[in-house]
Amino acid sequence: MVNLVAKSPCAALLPLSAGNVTLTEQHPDALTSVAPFAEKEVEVSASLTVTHGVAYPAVNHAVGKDGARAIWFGQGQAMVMGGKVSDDLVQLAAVTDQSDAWAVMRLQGASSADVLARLVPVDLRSSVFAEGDTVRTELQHMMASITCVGTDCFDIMVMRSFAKTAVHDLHAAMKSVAALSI
Amino acid sequence: MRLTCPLCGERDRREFYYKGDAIALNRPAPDAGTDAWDDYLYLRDNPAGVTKDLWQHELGCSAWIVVERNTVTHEVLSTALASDVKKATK
Amino acid sequence: MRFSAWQVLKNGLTGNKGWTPHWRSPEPKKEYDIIIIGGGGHGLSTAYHLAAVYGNANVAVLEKGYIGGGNVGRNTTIVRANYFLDGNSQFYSHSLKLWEKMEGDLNFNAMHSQRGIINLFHSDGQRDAAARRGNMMISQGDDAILLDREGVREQVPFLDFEQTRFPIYGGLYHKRGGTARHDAVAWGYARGADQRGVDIIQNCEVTGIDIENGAVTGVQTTKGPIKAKKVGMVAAGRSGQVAAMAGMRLPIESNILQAFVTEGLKPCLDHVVTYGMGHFYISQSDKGGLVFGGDLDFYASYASRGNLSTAEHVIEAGMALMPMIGKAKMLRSWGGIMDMTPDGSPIIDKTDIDGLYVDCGWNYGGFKAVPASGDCFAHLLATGRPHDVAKKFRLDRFRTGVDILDEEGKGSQHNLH
Amino acid sequence: MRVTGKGLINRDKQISFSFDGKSYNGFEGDTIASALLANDVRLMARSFKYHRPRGPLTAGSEEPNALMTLHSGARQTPNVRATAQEIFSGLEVRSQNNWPNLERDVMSVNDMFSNFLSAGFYYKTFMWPRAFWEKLYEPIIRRAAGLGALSGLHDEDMNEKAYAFCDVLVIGSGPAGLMAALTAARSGADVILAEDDSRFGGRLLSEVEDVDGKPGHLWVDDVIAELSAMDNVRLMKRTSIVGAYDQGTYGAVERVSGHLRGAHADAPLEVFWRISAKQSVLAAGALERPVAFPMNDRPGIMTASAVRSYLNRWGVAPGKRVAVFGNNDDAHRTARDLAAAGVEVAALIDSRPDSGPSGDFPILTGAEVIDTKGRLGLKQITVRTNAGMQTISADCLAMSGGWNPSVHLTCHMNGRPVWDDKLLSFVPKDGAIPGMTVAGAAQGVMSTAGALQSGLEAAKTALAAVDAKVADVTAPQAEDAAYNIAPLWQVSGKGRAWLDFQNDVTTKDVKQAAAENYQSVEHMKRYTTQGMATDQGKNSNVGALAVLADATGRGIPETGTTTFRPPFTPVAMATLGAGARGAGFAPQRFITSHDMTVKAGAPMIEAGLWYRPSYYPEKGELTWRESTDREVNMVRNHVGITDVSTLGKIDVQGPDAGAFLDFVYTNMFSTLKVGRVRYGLMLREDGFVMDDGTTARLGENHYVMTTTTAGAGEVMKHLEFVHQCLVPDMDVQFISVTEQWAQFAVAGPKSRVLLNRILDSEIDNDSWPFMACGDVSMGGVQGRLFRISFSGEHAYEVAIPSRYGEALYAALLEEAKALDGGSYGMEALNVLRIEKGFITHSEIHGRINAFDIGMERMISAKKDCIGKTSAARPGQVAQDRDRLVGLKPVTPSQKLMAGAHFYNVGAEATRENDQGYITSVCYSPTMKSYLALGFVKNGPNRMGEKIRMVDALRGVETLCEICHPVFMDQEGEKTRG
Repeated sequence: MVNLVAKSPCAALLPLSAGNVTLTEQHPDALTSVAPFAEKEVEVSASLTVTHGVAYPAVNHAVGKDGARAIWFGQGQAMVMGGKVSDDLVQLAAVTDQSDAWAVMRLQGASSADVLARLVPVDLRSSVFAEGDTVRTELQHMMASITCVGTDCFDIMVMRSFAKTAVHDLHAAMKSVAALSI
Repeated sequence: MRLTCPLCGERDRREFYYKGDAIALNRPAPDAGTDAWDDYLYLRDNPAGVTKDLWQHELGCSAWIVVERNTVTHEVLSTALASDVKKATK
Repeated sequence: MRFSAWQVLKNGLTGNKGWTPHWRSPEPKKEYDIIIIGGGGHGLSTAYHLAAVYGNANVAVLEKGYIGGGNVGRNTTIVRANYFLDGNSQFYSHSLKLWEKMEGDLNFNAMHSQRGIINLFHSDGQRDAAARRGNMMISQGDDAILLDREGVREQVPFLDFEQTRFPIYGGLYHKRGGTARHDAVAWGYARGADQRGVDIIQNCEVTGIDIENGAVTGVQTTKGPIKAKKVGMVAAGRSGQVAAMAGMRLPIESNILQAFVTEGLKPCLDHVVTYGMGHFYISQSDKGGLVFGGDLDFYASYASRGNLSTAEHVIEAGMALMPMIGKAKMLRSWGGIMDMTPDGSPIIDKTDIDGLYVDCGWNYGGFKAVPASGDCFAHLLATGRPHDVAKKFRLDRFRTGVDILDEEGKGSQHNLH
Repeated sequence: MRVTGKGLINRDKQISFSFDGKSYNGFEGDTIASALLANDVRLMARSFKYHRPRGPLTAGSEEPNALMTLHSGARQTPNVRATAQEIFSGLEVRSQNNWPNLERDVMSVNDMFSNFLSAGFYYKTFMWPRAFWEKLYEPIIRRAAGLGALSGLHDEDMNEKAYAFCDVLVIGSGPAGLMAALTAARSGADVILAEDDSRFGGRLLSEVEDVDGKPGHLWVDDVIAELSAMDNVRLMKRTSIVGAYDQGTYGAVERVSGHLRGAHADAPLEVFWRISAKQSVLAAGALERPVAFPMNDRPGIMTASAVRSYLNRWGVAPGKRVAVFGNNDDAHRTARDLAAAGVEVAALIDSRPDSGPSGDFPILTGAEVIDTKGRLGLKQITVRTNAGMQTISADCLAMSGGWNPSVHLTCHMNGRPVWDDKLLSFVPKDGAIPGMTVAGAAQGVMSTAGALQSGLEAAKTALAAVDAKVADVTAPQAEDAAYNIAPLWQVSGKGRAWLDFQNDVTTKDVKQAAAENYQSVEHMKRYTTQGMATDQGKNSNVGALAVLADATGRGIPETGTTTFRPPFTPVAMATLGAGARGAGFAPQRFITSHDMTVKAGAPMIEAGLWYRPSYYPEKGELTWRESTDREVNMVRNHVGITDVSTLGKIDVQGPDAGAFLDFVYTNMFSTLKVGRVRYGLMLREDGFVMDDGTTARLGENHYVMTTTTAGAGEVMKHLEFVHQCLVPDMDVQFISVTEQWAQFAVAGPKSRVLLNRILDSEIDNDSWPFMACGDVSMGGVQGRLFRISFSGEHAYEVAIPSRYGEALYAALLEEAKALDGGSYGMEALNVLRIEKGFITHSEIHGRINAFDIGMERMISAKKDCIGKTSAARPGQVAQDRDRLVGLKPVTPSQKLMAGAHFYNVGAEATRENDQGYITSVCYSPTMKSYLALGFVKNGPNRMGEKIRMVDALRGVETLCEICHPVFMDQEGEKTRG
């Protein structure tokens, strides 16, 4: 039998740090896109509560914690991070394995919002974007999902093939913010 | 320019894709005839003033949005999900 | 007054007190043979050609503001004949030939400068498309040279050949392409038309088009009604509003195209360079400013001003291609209102209303067309028949699907160009 | 000359810099201009057209004269305002637009011929003979044009962009701005205070006056200290707000390290900010205008406010004997400040007849300056008084023509300012920028007390708009003098009177333009170049307008005004284009096999944002053709693998998935059996082909669609449009799975053999016939297998979750090599598909419909679909359209060229005779011939006909035969085998 070795999207790229900010790769057990079929959102939510202990997230919100989190991921779509969803969910929603489709990075540190302000056209300062808030937006022309998962702590998702560019851009912003705070 | 996505809230224009006049919602029947299709696809009121057009929050939630706005002042009067607008016109 | 070095010398010696108006400011007559709605480049060129070529000077140009205040005075001044489709190719070829003799005809120096245009390409596929275009240009009798990467480097060595995101494979070099002083084109045609008897009436807005029994009889204006046997609508950017006065809808949406200029700099760029991957084109004016532009703002607008994200994108493309311009400072930006047609090509045609004609839909390419558009529209107005080189610019081509002129291959739906 | 005891500079920190190779000293806080003036250097530049000697006119970023070049090599920066650039140790500054040097500039000969270079002279000459324009006249004109020079080298400095958000953006930090910021901040609003200057305070830094009982600049320090301690305030100095855009978007340039020596290597030179503000307060102050009197342009002549700035802020007397000329009370204030500082005031010349005594210096009322002398710097002025002429020696003249409120930003959204007859200037139109309130001098409020109060009120307006409670704030005590001004637009006399100093536009030019009927203000501007210099007319437009109004017998309001457009102050291209150098222009996308492929030596080529291998050179192969031929033969005879992960893959799920696909594809998908794949053609609504690809049915309600690499984004958008806007009731969902799966084509007669060495359970032709699909397992990992072919060979595409992409590629490659196979690149892929007549975006290039590519029968008659109606328009089904054919040279070794056109044999190669063109060419090692796909008029009905291919660009002409586009295995036996 052929032996296939897995490689994560940011392998050999992360971790990095500059100033008070660090960038690391996250390795959730699974990423599952759940897009409820017509009028099935309540039932989908019930199913997720059973498997992941989280409800289907409201618009612009993420629920849960590391290990089991459901992130609103756009119109009619949630990204479930963590273990596998129920097999029965396919009756209620378009269920798509996205475990390999996204690079998940964590940006953490006092100046992390300043770093993101160089790349993201949305206000992510803690006064307006707190734990449990999420946005679909762009990160330097790349589609991104950004979730606040704690104080000065963000999970950033870009599509896997963009990982190298995203890491490069984030690192450049981290270095510049660090240089300016000297 | 900033547009308010009914889902994501106010966002910079750079996140949106523009399609054009919201007449695009009103696709004629295949047998509606040449005039109807010419009106639908090509001829435009092109108003200098309030218009409704279609945008997609491409780099956001992917929702298609009907934007009511003024082409002279760029004032945005309202936004709504295109799917809601379409369902309501049926 | 005929302009010459002698006149400049004579007036210089006498305190420049002898200069006279370049055109009159007459009150409108009660009636004209032909009324041109719109005193932009195309309208003035039409009037000039009617008087100078087609023998009809009983013509008025009605301009709601000041002449040349629209797109002819707000563009990146590029003049070229490098089209690929049958229908466009012969028209722009004709236009370039008219450019080449314009200054002599008009006795007005529009500073038409054939400094050469290089259209860069960035892949094998783009090279093939460029070759297809270049071969068409040659078969039309125009000039084209296919440069490889080193050929491009010889002409414009300061481009980023090493690191740029989309490498330069080569370029299509059109030596007779170039630039001109945009305002001077409007003024030159205005002066030429005026000298031949055309009335140019500024601050005269058309408020209505009079139609009786399916035929045009004149127009209503802020200076009163004026009768006319024929009316030509040449109001790029406002074509839809003017046509609406005649109860017509056009296949046009108005979009903003921004243009930019930097502070004056010593000569550093001899050609016009266009960067397809980045939607960016640039040249240096005789005053020293780098004049550049990019893609549309991409939404219906009459605001004559641009969007910041588009401006940023244009300049990012410039920096990607030509990093030597980094220390130049952008001085001014402005936005013109473009008549955008579904296929990106213009319309010169009669309408369903007798005596009412339309010249519109120049998209973002109207400047270079000013001479031929005027000639062809004048031909149509004077004879009722389309000029040979403008036969395919039909108003009903989207309806019939015949000779759709999608030069860029982006489609023939609105907002794809 | 430095004045002891004056100025806000740090006299403890001396800084040495050089100007035109000569070393000078200044202090921390100096600009180049203040430091040079302190060293008694007045001559700093030459004007644009006449190369007139010039010194600074102003003390701010609006400076039209004192433009200089900083640095050398790649950092060379032209057109830097000496009046705004801070000095730092080692700064290297050069004058520009002169030769051989600033003092003796040969081009100043233009000045002697100025009568022949009047407004618009170039439109009237240089036309004969025609060919001389490009060859002679234009090069001369061009060489003379421009101010500074670029280095011609790549700009390697780092710049950056960023976003900021606030409730209230305060623009300007003079009394009005500070008061507005303080009020908003104390009220709890989220505030950004942006100041163009290197120091907060605006005119309070340049005037001698008290605020709240203490010197103005100390009050500024107190306010800034309070603001900087607040979390809800962001202070941004050295930050110019350069543009006002829709919905409260502002562009801003922050100068981060250009004033520093040895800034941190990671620190950007400048940051371009996009600020989104719910409300803004424009407190940008006002600019003093010069007076158009004869010979008003000599070094040493500057605005009175500039003289006070140099004196009070920088402790510099711009002359030893200073005269002051004005039409308003600021002239008096200037003379008083100078006298109080111990600078000799030669005379105060007030154009008003009735202004009283002012201080201990001579005052001439009802008087005007009508001439000046001094070739490289002012030496003497001539004054016309009621009593007659008087010459006065002076080396500096402060002129005050009144103040122009800084309305510029209010014009950025087409708002035209309105004329105020009392202020004799334009003031902003109310509501010109939605959400912006104008305060202080920018609104025409000229006293300090008035500005403070106005700033407070503006903040209240802004706070009310964002529903914030207003804290109890009162404006401090300050100067509250009335602003007295009398009209003085031009002074008659013999010499030229400059309006636009940089562009050398004089009152005569404006009058001449009017005489030539360039009477619209826009015509005058464009004809004379008035207001088109680097200050965008900030210093000159109002004066020029007044002169034009006078020349045309109209009032100023009737004459109108030109508008100000973004940017407020010129912005470096590198700043606006920050981040776009090199790879930064667009994100890069990498396939999982990228690293291995690069290691194998394959040149990578761009495919949209992706990179794909071109070919895999092996030892001894000298050209890409050799490698490609080998790879083609390898696939045809053995097996090849290539990464096809870049193709778009879209998961389509839901009860209506089949019906939806029927609507977006021309052909039927609801009838496709589970476990089967079908080729689909997708049209735009205009009837032209948008994209093509295969779609597999994985389950009853589950399909996966493939798109071309280039079309992936567009197709996704299209599906979402069709669903949300046309058929929202259809219960269907789309998710891109392009990134989830790494996918590899395995093609060639040995493809199944190879796969069976990888798959956990073997497949055969029965279990996996042509166009079958389904799940497979590889090394215990679940993947997908599709039996499809883009090469005409027995072939598959195998997909695996991306984390295993590289590993699977390595495994496939190893097994392929064992079977005499290997990797093949895009070049070989292209040959394989041309031999088989498969189309790509080279063929479906946007102008092509289904009929043109012979696929009209794929438009199902049984149902409606997007584009169906348009595709049936009469012009779209005409026989003589350019239609897809194959082409082969009559002599196989003769070259075909992509981009060549066709002409009938015997016909001339002219546009009128054009018969079509080639879209794709390859050399086929299989057929031992060049092959091409192309479009020929009525092509399918001309099979076997000979036709001339002409590539005039590259001088190639080949006689071809029109043939079927499928060159080999038309029955598809190999594919099915």
